[in-house]
Amino acid sequence: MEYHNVLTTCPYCGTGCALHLQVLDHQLVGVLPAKNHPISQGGLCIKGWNAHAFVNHKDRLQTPLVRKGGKLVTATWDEALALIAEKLSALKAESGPDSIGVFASAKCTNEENYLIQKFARAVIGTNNVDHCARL
Amino acid sequence: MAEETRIGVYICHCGTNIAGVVDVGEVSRWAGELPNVILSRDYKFMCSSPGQELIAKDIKAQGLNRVVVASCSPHLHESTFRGACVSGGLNPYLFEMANIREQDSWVTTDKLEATKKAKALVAAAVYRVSYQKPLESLFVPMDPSVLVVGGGVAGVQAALEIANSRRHVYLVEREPSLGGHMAQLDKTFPTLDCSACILTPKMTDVGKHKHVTLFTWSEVESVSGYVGNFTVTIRKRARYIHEELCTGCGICWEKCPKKVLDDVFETGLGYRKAVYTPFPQAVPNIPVIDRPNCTYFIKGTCQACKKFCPTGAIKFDQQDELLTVKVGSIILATGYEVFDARRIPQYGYGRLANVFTSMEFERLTNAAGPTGGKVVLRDGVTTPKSVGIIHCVGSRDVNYNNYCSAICCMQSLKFAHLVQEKLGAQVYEFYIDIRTPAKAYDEFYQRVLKEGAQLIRGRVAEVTNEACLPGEDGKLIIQVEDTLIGKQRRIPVDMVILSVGLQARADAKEVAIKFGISCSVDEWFIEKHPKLDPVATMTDGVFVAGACQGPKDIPSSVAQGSAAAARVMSLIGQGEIEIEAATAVVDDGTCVGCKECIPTCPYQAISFIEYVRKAYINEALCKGCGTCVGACLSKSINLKHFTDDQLVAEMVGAMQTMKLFEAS
Amino acid sequence: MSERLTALRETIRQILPQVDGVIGLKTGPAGIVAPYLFKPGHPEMLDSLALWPKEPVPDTLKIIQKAYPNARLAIVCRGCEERGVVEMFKHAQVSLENLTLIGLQCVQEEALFCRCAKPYTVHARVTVGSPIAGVPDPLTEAFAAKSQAEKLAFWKEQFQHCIKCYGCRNICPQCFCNVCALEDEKWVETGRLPLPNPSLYHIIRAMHMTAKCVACRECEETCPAGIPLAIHFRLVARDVKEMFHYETGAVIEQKPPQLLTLEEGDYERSGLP
Amino acid sequence: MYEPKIIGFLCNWCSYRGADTAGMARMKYPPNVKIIRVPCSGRISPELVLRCFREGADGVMVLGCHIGDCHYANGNHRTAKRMAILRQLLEYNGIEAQRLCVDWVSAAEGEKFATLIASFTEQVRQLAPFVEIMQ
Repeated sequence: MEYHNVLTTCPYCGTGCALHLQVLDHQLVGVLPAKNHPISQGGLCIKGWNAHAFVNHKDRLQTPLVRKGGKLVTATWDEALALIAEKLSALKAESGPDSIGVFASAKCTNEENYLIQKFARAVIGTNNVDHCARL
Repeated sequence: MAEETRIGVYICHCGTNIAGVVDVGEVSRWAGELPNVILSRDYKFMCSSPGQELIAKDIKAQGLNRVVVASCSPHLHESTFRGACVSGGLNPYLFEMANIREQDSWVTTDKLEATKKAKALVAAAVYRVSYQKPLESLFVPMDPSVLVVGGGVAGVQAALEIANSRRHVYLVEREPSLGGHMAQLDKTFPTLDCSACILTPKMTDVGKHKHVTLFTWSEVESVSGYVGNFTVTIRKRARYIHEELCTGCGICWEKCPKKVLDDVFETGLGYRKAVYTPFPQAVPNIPVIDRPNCTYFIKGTCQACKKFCPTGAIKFDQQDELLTVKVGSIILATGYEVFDARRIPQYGYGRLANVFTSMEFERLTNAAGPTGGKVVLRDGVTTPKSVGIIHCVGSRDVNYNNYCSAICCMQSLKFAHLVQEKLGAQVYEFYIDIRTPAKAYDEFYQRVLKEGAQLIRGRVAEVTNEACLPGEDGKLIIQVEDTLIGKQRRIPVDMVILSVGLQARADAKEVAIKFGISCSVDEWFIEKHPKLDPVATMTDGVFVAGACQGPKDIPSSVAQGSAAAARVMSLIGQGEIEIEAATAVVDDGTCVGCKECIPTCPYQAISFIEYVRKAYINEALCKGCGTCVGACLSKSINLKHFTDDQLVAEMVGAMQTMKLFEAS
Repeated sequence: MSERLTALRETIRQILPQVDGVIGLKTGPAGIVAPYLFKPGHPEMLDSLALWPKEPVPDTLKIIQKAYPNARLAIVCRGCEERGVVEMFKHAQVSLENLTLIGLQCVQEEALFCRCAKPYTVHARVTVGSPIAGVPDPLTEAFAAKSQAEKLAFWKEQFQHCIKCYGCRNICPQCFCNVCALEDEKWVETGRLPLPNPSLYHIIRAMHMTAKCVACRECEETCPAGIPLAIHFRLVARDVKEMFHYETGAVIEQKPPQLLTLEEGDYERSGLP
Repeated sequence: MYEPKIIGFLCNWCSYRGADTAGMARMKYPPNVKIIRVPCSGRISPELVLRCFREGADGVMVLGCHIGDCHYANGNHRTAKRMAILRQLLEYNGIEAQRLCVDWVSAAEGEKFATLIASFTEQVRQLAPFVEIMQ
C-alpha cells in the first residue's frame, strides 16, 4: 500500500501547467492539479485533467504495427524503424527531400521537438517542419 | 446494421369527436413527412375492428416496425392498440399513442390551434417511438388463494363466489361477527324483505365453508408483494375465548354481570354484556370479551363467565396473534361509516332527545332490536303520532359531503312506509330531490305517496323545540322553506329521523396506503375505470367491492362483490400473471454504488449487492415508478419504456413542432 | 502556523505505529504540496509534512480504501474535509471503520480565504489547533442581494470565461460517479464555448450537489477562470437546511434528504402548493 | 405578447387522468401545454426539466398526485424535494422560478387541471420568451 504524487508538467501545450500524477502501488490512478505552482496555480484544462487517461488505456498501442498483406501486425522497434528508414530513403531518392514533410506533436517535449526538426533539416534535408500546437 | 425504422401513423377521427375540431387529413398529411414515417392514414374509428385490422395488415404488408396512433387517452385504448400491434406481429412496446381527444379536440376552442397542437403531439409520439424497444413481459405464477377484507354483504358475497369455485378465501372482519351494516337493518327496500332473513343464510354459508378461513375480530396488519404473490399479515385480536372449545351456548353472556351500552351494533339504544356476540345470528357464534369493560380485566375479580363455561373456553391469558397468509389477489370490501349527525347542530341530534338517526331508527323498528320492534320515543314508552324524516343529512351539502349518498331517498321512503304501517302516524318527508332510479324503486315511491306520506321539497333549516305557534308545545318543530309553494313552513312532529349520508371510513386513507391503492378527495377508494373497470384498482391484484368505493345500496354492493370475485377468478384462471415489463434496470457498468436509489424505492425492490458494491433491482417487485431513475445521479438506472432518450425525444418532437409554427 | 505544523507532526508520529498509514499533505519538489500516504516505519517523511494549500484528501482516502478496504488508516482533515468524508460515507464511497480522523482546525486567515462558515471539525476525536468561529461569505451575500436581472447578468459574465475543463467536477470529492451526466449530450450541449447562459452545466452540477456539497471550495480553487462556483452550492445548502433541516457532514446517522419521505413540516417549508 | 411554449410532465395515475377528466368534461383551456406522460412525478429528473428549457420551452409543468395520494406511495415526496430545490436554483441563475410549475392534480380534479393550465400559460406569457434569456 503506497500512495504518492509525482509532480510533472502537462505535455499538451506550451503553457507548461504543473500537475500531479497520483500513483497508487506503482499504478497511475489520476491527475491532481498543483495548487501552489506559480504557472497553473491549481488549474488545468480538460486536456491536463485527462493527461493520465491514455497511459493505461486499453486501446493504447504497446508495440509498433506494420502492415503486412493488408493487415496490421505487431513488429519490433528495429523492424519498424528499418522499414521507415528504407521508405524515407527511397522517397527522398525518388522525389527529392522536399517531397517529405515532418509534423511534430504537442505531446513531445521541447527536446524531442528540437531533435525532430534537426532530423528534418539535417538528415532529410527539408524545411517542411511543423507542429500541431503553436501556441 | 441497425434495422431501418419504419413508422406507421394513424390519426383517428373518433367520429366527429376529433375530426370535428382537428383537421385530421392535414395532420395525417403532415405526419407523413416526419422522419421515418412510411405511411400515415386517418380513419373514422381506429378502435373499431376494421381500424385495428388496418394496423395489423399494414404492419405485415408495409413492414412497419413502429406504430403511432393519435386518438384518445391511452388509459382508454392503449391496450387495444397494443393488441392490434401484437396481432400484426409487432412487439406491443413498439407502439405509442398521442392523445388528441381528451387533451386536444375536447379542450381546445380554436380549430386551427387544435390542429397545430395535434401535430405537435403526433410529432412527439413519432420522435419517441423511434427510441422504443421491444420488451418482454415477465410471468410469475398466480397464487389461487384470495384475501377478502370486510365481512359485510359485499365481502361475504365475494367470498362465497370464490369459495364455491373451490378456491381458498381468507376473510378478515374487524368486528366480532360477519354482517356489517346490513345486519343492523330491519327491512330492505323496495321489497321489504327482512334484512337478517336474507343475509343470515349467506353468513352461515361462509362461516361453515370448507374453502373459507374466517378471521373475525381481526385486522390486516401489513401487505407486501405483488399481484399473484401477496404476503399478508393478519392481527387476530384476542377474544379471550378459545374458539375451538366454545360452542356458542351463550351461558357466558347470560352469567356476565356487567351491562355495557352497545354503541356499535345497537347504536347506543341498547345494552350488551361485557362478553358478547353483537347479535344472535352472529357468525361465528363465538363471543368476545370486551376487555376495557370486563370486570376481571379491570379489577381482577368476577370471572363469572369462566366459572360457568361448560367447556372451559374462557382464556383470560389469550394474546393477539400475528398470522401470515399468502394470497394471489385481494378484495377490499371495507364498507362505509354513517355521517355524524352531531356535525349539523341546527338539526339538534344529541341535543333534542327525539331526533333520531336513520341507523337508530333501523334498530328501533327491528324486531330483534332493543325495543323489540316497537317504535317509541326516547322515553321508551310514547308512540309518536307524527314523524318528520329529513333527507340528505350531510349529503349534497357543500359544508359537509358534496355527493349524493345514494341510499337515503329509498331508505327514508321505507321509513315512511314502516311508520305508517306500524303506527299509522302522519309522516312528513323533507327532500331536495327524490332519486329512485333502480328497478322497482320508483314504484315503491308511488306506493308510499299513495299511503299518505306528505312530501315537502326543501332543505330543512332547523329542528327546534321552541314552540311559538299554537299546537307546537311539546313538539319538535321542523322549519323549512317549501320550495314548491315558495313559503316558510313550521311542521310540528313528535319524532324526527335524520337520514344520514354515507361516508368513507375514518381510516380509509390508511387502508388505501396499506394496500397500495388510492382514494378520491372524499376518501372513497378509486376504481381503475369508473365505467369499464369498476371493481379493479390501479394496483394489480387488488379489487374493491361495495360501499368502500362509494355510496351504494345492497343490490349494487352484492353485484360488486360478485363482480370482484369474477375478476379474481379470471386472474386465477390465467395461472400465471404478466408482470409490468416497464421496470427499472441498473446498468452495473456505470453504477457507482452510492446507495442513493435504495431508500427511494417505495417497494423495496432495490438491494445492494455487497461484493460488487452495486445496486440491483428485483424486476418482480419493481412497479415501474421510476423514482430511482430521478434519484440516480450517474444516470445508471433506466426505466424501460420511459427512458431518458424516449422522454427527451418526445419533448424535442413537441418543441420542434411548436418552434416551427412560431417561425412561420 | 508552524506551531500547528509541529503539533500535527507530533500527533501523526504517535498515531503512525497503530495504523497502516496516515493520509496528509507533503511538500514535494519546488515546495509544491500534494496528498501523501505516510507509512509507519518512515517517520522521516514527516519532515516534509505540509498544512497548506489544502487538497481534496477525502478523494485520496477513497482511492486507497477502494484498493485496500480493510486497511487501518488515519486522515488529516480540516472541517470541510471531515464533512466530505462523512458525506462520502453516507454514499458508500468510503468506510469509517478502521479510520481515525485527525482534525486540523483552520486559522483565521485560512477561514477568510475560504469564506468558510465552519472552519473546524466536529467528529474527529484527535484534533490539532484550536477551533475558531466561522467567517461570513461576502461574495455569496452580495450575490443573494442581487435582482433577477443582475443574477442573470452576473453569471453571464462569469460563465463566459468557463473553458469547460470539468475541473470543478473532477476535483470535487463528492463527484464520484463513474459516468457523469454532464458528459451526456442529452443534458449538456457539446461543442459550444462560451457556454450558453444560463449554463445548464452548472445548474445540473449544483442540483447534483444538493445536500452533498460540503463547502470545501476546491472547485473554485481549481477553476482556471476563477468563477466563484461556491455561491450556487452555498445558497442551495442554505435552502436544504431551511427546508429539510439537513446540513452536510453534521450528523453521521442523518440520511440525506432526497432519500427520505417528507417529514413533518418539510413540505410546507418547500414552498410548493 | 407571444404564445408561450410549455411542456407538461404529468404522472400517469393522477394528473394525466385529471387531464382526461378535464377532456371528458369538455373544459376549455389554452393549447400551449404539450403533455408528456410519465409513470410518476418522481421519475422526472431535474435534467429533464432543464433540457426542456434548453430546447426553448418557456415554461415547464410538473404535475403529480397529491401528497399522500401517490400511486407509488411516496414517489411525489421526492418530486416535492427535488423540484423545490430546482426552483431555487433557477432563481439563483437568474431564471424566474415562475417558469417551473409544480403542483398536484388528482384524477378527479379536471377543473383544477384546466384552471392550472390557463393560469400557468398566462403567468409564463407575462415573462419574456425564454430564448431571450438564454443566449
